[in-house]
Amino acid sequence: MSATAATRAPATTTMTYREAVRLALREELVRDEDVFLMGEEIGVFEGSYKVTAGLYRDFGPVRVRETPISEEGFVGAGIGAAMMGLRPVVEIMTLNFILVAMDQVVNHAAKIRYMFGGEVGCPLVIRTPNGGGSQLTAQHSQSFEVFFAHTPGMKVVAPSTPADAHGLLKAAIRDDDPVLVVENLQSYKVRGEVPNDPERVVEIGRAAVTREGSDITLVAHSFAATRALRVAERLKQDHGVNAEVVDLRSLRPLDTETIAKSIQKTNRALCVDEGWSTYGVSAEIASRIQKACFDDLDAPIERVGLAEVPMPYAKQLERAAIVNDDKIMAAALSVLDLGPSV
Amino acid sequence: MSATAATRAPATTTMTYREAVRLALREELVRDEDVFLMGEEIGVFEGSYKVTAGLYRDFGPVRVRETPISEEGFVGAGIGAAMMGLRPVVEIMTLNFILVAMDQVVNHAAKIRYMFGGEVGCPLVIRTPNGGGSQLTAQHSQSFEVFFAHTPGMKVVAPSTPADAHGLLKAAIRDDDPVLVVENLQSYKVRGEVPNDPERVVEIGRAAVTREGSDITLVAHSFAATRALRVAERLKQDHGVNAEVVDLRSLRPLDTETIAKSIQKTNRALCVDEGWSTYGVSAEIASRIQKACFDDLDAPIERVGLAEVPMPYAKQLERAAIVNDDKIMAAALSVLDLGPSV
Amino acid sequence: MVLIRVFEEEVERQYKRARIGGYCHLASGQEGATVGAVDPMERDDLLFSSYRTHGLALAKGVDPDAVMGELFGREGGSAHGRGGSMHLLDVPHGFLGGWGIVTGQLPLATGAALALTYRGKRAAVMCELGDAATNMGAWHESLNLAGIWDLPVVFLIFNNRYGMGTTVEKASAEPELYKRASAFKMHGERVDGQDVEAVLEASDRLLTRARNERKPAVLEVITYRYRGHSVADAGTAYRTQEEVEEWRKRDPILIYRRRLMDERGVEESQLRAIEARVEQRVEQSVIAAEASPEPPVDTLARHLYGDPNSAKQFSQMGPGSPFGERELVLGGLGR
Amino acid sequence: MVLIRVFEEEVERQYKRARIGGYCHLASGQEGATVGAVDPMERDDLLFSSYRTHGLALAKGVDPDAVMGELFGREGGSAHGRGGSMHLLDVPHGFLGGWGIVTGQLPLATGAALALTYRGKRAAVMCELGDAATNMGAWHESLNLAGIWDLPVVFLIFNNRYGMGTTVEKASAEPELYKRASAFKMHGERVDGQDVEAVLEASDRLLTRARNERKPAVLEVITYRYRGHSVADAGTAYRTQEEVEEWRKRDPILIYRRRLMDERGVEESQLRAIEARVEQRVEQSVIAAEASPEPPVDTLARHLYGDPNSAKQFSQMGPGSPFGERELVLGGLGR
Ligand SMILES: Cc1ncc(C[n+]2csc(CCOP(=O)(O)OP(=O)(O)O)c2C)c(N)n1
Ligand SMILES: Cc1ncc(C[n+]2csc(CCOP(=O)(O)OP(=O)(O)O)c2C)c(N)n1
Ligand SMILES: [Mg+2]
Ligand SMILES: [Mg+2]
Repeated sequence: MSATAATRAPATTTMTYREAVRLALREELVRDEDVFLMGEEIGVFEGSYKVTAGLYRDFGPVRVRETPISEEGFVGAGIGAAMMGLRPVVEIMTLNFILVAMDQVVNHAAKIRYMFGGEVGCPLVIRTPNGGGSQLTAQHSQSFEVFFAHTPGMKVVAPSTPADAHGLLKAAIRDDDPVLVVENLQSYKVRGEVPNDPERVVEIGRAAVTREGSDITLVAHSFAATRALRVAERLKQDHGVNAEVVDLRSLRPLDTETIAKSIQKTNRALCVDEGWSTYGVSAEIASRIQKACFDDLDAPIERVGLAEVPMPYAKQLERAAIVNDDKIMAAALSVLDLGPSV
Repeated sequence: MSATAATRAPATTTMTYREAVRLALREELVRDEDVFLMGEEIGVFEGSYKVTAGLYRDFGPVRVRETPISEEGFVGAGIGAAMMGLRPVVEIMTLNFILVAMDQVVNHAAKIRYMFGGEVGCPLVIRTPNGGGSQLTAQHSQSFEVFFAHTPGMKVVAPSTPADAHGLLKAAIRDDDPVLVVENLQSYKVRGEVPNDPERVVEIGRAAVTREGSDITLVAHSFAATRALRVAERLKQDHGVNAEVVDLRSLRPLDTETIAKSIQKTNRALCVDEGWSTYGVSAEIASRIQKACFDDLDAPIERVGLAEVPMPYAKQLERAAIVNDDKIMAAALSVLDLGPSV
Repeated sequence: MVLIRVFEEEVERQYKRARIGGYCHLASGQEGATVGAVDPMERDDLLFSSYRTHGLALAKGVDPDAVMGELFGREGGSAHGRGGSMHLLDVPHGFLGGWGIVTGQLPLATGAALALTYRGKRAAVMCELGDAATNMGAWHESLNLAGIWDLPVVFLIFNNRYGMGTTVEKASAEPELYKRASAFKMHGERVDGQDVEAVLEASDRLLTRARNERKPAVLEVITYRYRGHSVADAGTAYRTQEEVEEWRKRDPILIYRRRLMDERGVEESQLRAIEARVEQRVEQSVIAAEASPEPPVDTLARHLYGDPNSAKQFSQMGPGSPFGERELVLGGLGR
Repeated sequence: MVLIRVFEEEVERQYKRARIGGYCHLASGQEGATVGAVDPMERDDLLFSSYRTHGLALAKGVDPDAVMGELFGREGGSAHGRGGSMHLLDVPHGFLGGWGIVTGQLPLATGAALALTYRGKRAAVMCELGDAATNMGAWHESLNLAGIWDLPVVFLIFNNRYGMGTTVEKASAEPELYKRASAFKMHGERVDGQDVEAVLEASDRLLTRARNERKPAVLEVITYRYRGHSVADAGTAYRTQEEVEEWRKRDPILIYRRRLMDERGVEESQLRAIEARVEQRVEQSVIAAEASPEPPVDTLARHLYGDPNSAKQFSQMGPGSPFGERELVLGGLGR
């Protein structure tokens, strides 16, 4: 009976991105005594975006440590604890606030192991949501994860699906190096299937081809990868175009091999980024593609991102600034020589 | 007599980059009562790198304000003073230390005018040297000016010659927006001609073709532009190659027009950067070139930069990490199909 | 006080009707602290605040139409619809903004005070912050600079007992926050924020001292917010309903109203009249906001840079620029 | 103390001979503060320091060969030649580094103390910083966290009167730095750093208190550096020769030497013997450093990442990578 019941148990569970992150945290807290959470309002308040709901109740104030507003202090404390062999998972309420802790991340976490010749490590995880689109304005809508992707010594992942949010966060927690896990405010609501396997991790440094296609490759990460999939469907319906979508998942390391393979097949590329394009993630992608696929490209690599302004408040201005599906669509058509290049 | 003497007066003066910066500061302090300097050790100590030598003596503690070690505090104070219409010129001892003030620069200085609908501005200048090469190790050898070039609302310049250091700093001080002026520890020793004209400024947003050539374009900024010129001469002597050198001078705005014109002529491009290449300045340059010059390129755009590690201490390791002339030479030859691509 | 109370009640209604979006932090319960602190400010005095900014802006004399207009995201707003609830600003009235990064406004306020002394002006800066903001490094650096440079700035702590859901006792090793001024040999004191006149007396004294003697100070005002941290927070997870009720009994408007009637012989009718005018004024601000135009989409890049040469400086950035940028921004800078 | 003095004299000689490069901060004059503070530390206690780190490392028991080796940039160095003078480290001896960003080590030390309590260890952390470092925000945040979380950490201020060329009075609104602990309801005290035994007594007491009662504290040690801020600074622009001479009269080694001979009946010959051994030890460290191999250039990427999967994680990053990166780094991670 129980055996058959077991075999009948579903292989996956449908849940939101938010729930997937929460599940990963819960599983790792159970698995490893050295794992603990730190951050503002992650306890009684259950997280500003409710990601840690229930964890404080179940694991208590030592494993789920509430902090004052002192990002520089508690990110640094996480680094110090990690040097001692613990595995702190620090939540920064939103990416915007990590700027006050920038020195601890870039000048300390990222440098420690190398600077001391490998004599000490820093198995730290910082998880934080980026993104805009809810009229949160200039100081609360940014996606500058590129700052950390630029920094040797860091690893940076940015999942777009619940399954990857779950598997990559677990991989990050088990990794012996500092990993920034970039979540996204819009992605928290995204639903998807997550395998029922607390031992499953998603390998860091591997992009995913989330849609097969032959005519153009859309390269994106975080919530932009979700948008890219939607636009790919529209391209099929409205224009009979078969777009392939590469979800980067990891920014450092960057899986250029998977990107290049795709473009060698499609010969056209569009990089989509929720953040600013100029000196942004898509700049690196485009410059690697042009080198790796120089003879394969039928058209220049195009990039589309957030308008190069601080995020404005007024709804229609914000809508004009962010990377919406229409903009991605138009950019894709221009790469395909099916539309004007703006 | 005096008239003839006047006519006989030289049009330029030879000086070091360091002296050119000092002269620009002195001239602007004289020109505008609202200009004042702030920073650590810029007074009695005359600057950690002696850039402000003599200014404290001549202008006193109000115009040349010594600060405690509180970058976040005094950079923010500079922003607040700039909002009131003053023109603070804040020195950060080296770029590495700006990380503790990152929030004030990225979330405040860069956002203020737009976020408040143009009702208030921020005519602030932050000047600071970047770069490595003197065994200063991981926390003191960085060149991440790309962080600021990525940020809308900022302007970023990075002169390589005494004349540009003088003219661009003066333009920055007179500009109504926040400008980061990136100097360089190696450049301070560089000598050159500076026009004897306190009214001369160098326009922000204009790259300079510092050497005409027909076979390949070397694109660089800051001290890398000086290296590029040296390598261009070697390319001529050792290989008969005529290299053109484009000194960016300004990273935001970025003068893509001048870069593109050059490559439409040479059909080959190498981007040189003292900083890390990955997600760095050269990524943006390369991705714009591939789009603007898609049909002009005879070879993939190559990039050469600092090895993707924190700066090591041991002399020979550091030498292996930094962008030296030999590396630039080898990279150029590979772009010219005259050498192996590594 | 009544204007602020009524205004914010209207703001909450409009938020529910989705005419206002984004983060929105209400301060009902803190009107005594707000009015008491700001009332003694002279026109040349400068006020900086956190994101909980509606009441402070109104108290400093910002036109309710401009505040409501900003919340509606209209050109008539104090930031022409670019800033929203957290980023009100009115330079002519000496209101130097609404800021969203906790403690981010402190270094700025310190710099503004430096500018006043640089120009030899006899004026002071008041900088509001929350209790939890005193745990940030920028607090320490700003007060130290104000101390060594003798700057005319009053750091005004609105201690409403919580930073989101975290109590002062949990977050601050020294919960008597005004005592933290001692780390800078700076004067600090604490006052009851529900008694508007008590706050007014202290604020007036410290502002005068700042103007005349160029001495910074810390003024901690004990108060309470009835609503959640923002409209998104019910405000129930971390405190009891009883606690909220207890504080409502010490409502600053109630207390002052009683005092006016019992001790100052003010007639109920007079107060009613004021309230009626206030309600009218608030209604009018909604009408004005509705009447104000939305910022045209083609002005997206406007206000990014202010230097007259900016358009020229960026004019050669076009080639190879990412999709949509050239028209949107490079073009926009010209306007 | 003598070992540190002699060792640093040798370091300066080797620096002049260009066998040592980069920034190099000497601490002669501070030996009493250093030895007095570190001597009471137990092996499980952890020491963090700023960039002025040679003496502290030696006092915590780091092998002089490993220190000199690091300064020479050799594989035998405590950081295998990657860190240099500012970045010494020895985990087995509980020396958690030499750090270059002013006050950057404070949050780390706080986190190490948190780890000790998390693991229920009966040990304490000592974190050295300079007088000028108390003006940084990280100081405030670290002490506040140590205070609310009851962490076993002693913040050790080496007040040598100057931050580069800036006096304490000019930089700190409260120049009696130990008093700044009051902003966190934390114990703070000041001691004469030229009297090694006075420092030792205070340090022992506060470390014991930290271990047994989980109570953080601030220990300010008044001392002086004879040399410039670093070997690049003559140290003359901001202070008089007389001042330096005055302090030399209170040299910690001199004072202790006299006390041993006058009060403890120690023979001059005994001290001479010690000094002779010390000089031998220092000479030997130079010989050891010279004998140690230089890090091979092809190990440039070694130690960048520590996770065993790192090479695999980066293995697909090759295509299109910038000139020289593939071999140099992607390859190097394998090693
Ligand atoms: C640096 C930073 N960290 C976190 C936040 C998110 N946040 C906004 S308000 C707030 C609580 C502030 O509480 P307090 O200072 O007491 O002010 P109050 O909201 O009570 O008026 C937090 C954590 C932020 N805006 N900035
Ligand atoms: C954030 C930061 N700003 C500036 C510097 C440059 N700097 C290095 S040491 C120093 C002075 C520190 O003085 P103090 O804290 O008294 O320590 P001491 O050198 O006297 O031992 C400065 C300004 C730095 N390393 N980090
Ligand atoms: Mg509060
Ligand atoms: Mg000192």
